[in-house]
Amino acid sequence: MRESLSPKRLEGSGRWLLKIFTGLLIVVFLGIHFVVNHLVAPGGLLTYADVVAYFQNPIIVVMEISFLILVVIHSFLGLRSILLDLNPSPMVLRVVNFVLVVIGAVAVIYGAWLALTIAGRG
Amino acid sequence: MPNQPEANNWPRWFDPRSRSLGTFGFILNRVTALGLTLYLLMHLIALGQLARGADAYDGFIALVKNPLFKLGELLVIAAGVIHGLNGIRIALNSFGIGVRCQKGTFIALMLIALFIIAFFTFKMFSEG
Amino acid sequence: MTEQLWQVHFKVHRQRTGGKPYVRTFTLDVDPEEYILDAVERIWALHDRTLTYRHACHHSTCGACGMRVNGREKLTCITTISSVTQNGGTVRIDPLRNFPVVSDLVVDMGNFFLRMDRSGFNSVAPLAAACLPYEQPLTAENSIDHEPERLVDCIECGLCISVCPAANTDKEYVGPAVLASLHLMYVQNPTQEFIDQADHHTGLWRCHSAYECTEVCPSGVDPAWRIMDMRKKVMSDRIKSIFRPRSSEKKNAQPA
Amino acid sequence: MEEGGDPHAELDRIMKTTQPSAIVIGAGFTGCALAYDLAQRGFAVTVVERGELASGTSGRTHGLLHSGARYCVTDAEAAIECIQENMILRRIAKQCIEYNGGYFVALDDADLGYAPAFFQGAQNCGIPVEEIDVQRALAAEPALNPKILAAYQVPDAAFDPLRLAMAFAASARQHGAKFNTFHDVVGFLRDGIGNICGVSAVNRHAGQPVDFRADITINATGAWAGKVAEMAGISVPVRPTPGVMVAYEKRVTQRVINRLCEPDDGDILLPQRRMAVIGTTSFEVEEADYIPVYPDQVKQMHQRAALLVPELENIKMRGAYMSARPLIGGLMSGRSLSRTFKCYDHQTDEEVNGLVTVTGGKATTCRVMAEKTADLVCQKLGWQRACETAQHPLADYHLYYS
Repeated sequence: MRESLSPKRLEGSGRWLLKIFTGLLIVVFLGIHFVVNHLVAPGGLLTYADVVAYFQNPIIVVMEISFLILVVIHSFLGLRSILLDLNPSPMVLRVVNFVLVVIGAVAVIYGAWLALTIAGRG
Repeated sequence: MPNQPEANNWPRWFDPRSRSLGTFGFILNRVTALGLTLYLLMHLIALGQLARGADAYDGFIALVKNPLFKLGELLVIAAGVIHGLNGIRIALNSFGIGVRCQKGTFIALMLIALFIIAFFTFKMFSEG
Repeated sequence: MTEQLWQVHFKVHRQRTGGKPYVRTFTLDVDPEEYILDAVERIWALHDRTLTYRHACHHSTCGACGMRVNGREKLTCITTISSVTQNGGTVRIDPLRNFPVVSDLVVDMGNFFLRMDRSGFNSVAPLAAACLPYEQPLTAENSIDHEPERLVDCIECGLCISVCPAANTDKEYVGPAVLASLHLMYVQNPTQEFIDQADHHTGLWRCHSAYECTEVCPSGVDPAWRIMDMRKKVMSDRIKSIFRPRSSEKKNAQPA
Repeated sequence: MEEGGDPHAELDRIMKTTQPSAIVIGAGFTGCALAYDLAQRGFAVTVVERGELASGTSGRTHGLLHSGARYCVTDAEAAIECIQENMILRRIAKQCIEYNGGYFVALDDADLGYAPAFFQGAQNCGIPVEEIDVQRALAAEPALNPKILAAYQVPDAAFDPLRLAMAFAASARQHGAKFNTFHDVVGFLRDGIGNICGVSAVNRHAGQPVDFRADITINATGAWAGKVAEMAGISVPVRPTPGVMVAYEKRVTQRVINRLCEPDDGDILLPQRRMAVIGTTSFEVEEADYIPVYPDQVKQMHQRAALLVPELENIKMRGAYMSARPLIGGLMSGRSLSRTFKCYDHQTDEEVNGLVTVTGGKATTCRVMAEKTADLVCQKLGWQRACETAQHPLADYHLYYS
């Protein structure tokens, strides 16, 4: 194993811990989400007006955006872990890393923009 | 030499033959993970309708009320519940907690998951 | 052992080096309490001298005779025929998964043994360390003249690697036995080296908690528990190291 | 030399042209130890083995590293050899031995009557033997039959059979020996004047014939030595003499428990890993390739085991197996190097040059068997290098695969 060490570790305790913590926070957020949804909008957010009204609360905006960040981190770390199981070459892995980071960043920026746009339409 | 580890063996991840309970947990976790990631991306794209204004979004919501979409939504909820509860087990195990009763924990959590899924099924289709 | 013999059909994986695999069926009259390895040996001795298989101790101390019996990883020298089939039944015998097949039922364990070696695996340990840490130590009081020692549980049979879904696709993953060995070594001698070896993408983090290794382990090593316990140890070490005064900077400053 | 440059290169060249070569048939304990010994003395060694390492008698041994006390009354020579080799293996093969010692316990008056001869014999053979107070023995081994009448402590140990063979093989490989497992020897090669100059074998993995050539061939096939020698038209009087061993699910004692009596069936109970292994019986067979495990012998072992440690009566059996000792029978036609094992130079007896057979012996004495055989081989080939296998620890057994 010592010989087979690649110069840079591709996964370690830090990323694992991050995955677990984001995972647990997602579970907590989802719980809050369901409770809040039922208290704020008992029938669900089924019309455009409902959604806009819901996003008027700044706490909701912050929560939704952090939720998105957590979900993106967790799912993309998980996806990367699955891809690592396929024993990719360092080159392929670099591409995978790049693609995942780009898609993740785009998803977060796009989501944040969306949330702020909706909030701004109030 | 067909038995060496090869990346193209990946379909065997999902092969439950002559496997024990732990692998069912592994398979469920992996399938739901992939499903939920796919859903996350689709969801973000679909919510783009919000930016296009009230008519676009309300039209979209009308489409989603279709039973087929409801079934999809239910699948997402089921996947989320299973992945979340199973994830709690794996997280605890990774801190060395409850490894030796992981089977019992798995069964208990999956029963809870079943219960929650049943609850949502009932709720969704009764409102229908 | 019962007197009544069973008729059992053994479907055995056959393959010459580099050749195409096929299945050959041998029908034997067996004592149901005989072990699978006895039947394989009899097939070789009395039916087909070209059959190749690995074996040595015939009582689960050497780990050479791991095979898949009806798809499931078994140490064949302690698996009775009656535990896997019935009279008139069929038993499939295949080589282990995730190892290169050399011929028939023989797989190449070389890479695995070298990984075990690099993990610092020592096959004899003081009795207290040879047990699983959560077990009651066997007997402490009988160390009258010296501390008893024991050949440790892991017999390097490779069943855990064969059954592991992660080892199925990733040839760099060292697998449950090596991680269990790192844990055992760390428990006996808590040095940073074992932490660093385990905290690696080919190590602890490739495990996806299918717990199959512990299911198939014929010796009670409980690799899954050891992997999870090692994760705990690695993570607590890494968290503590944040607050520890940095000695690594000093080390880095010196020319290597 | 003055213009020859590097003296090491020169030495290498000489070595290459004069380095003797040897084929060892069989990779049991003797074969592996012999390969190590010869390789360490500078031979180019090729090992040819029908199956995996230690897949015959060696792998299926009881796993007892004898103190020699078992033989100290009936065969002092064997006992002395055992204690000497015990001490050497303890030094060089620590990696695969649990060195916990052993007790000889007396269960009845007949056993007690044997005690004085035993104690005296052990001392005469140089075996560190100590009488232990019964209460103290029972405190050390609470599972022992509480009715024991006397207990003696001796330096017995348990080893892992496959790993012991692998450690010798790994050391041999580090000295350049080549192992060809799954190669079945089918005949001997002869040069123009009828001397044996190698073997022809079949690579069982590929199903292809392959020839190996060497200055000398050593038949180290133990219980199969007679069958292999037959291929050269030579008769070696080896009788496969199997005995049964039964392994239990629980390690009931930490020490080896021997019954204090003359060597008998089921008189040794050995702890190994999480198990206890009782052995053994003794009967002769013609053919050693397949020996069934006889249920009545298993039952007999079960009864004997329960005599030493009563709780074994109710402990589940984990495995039962047969192992065929290579017992040397017939007249002492060969050159006897020891009463426990024999080494035949077929040049002196049958006028077949190039073949030596070594057989008999025990796992505990495998190193000295190899040493004596290698001495004979060196003497035959006029090669003068001393044996050093007793001095250095063996290579880690994993490195067999390096």
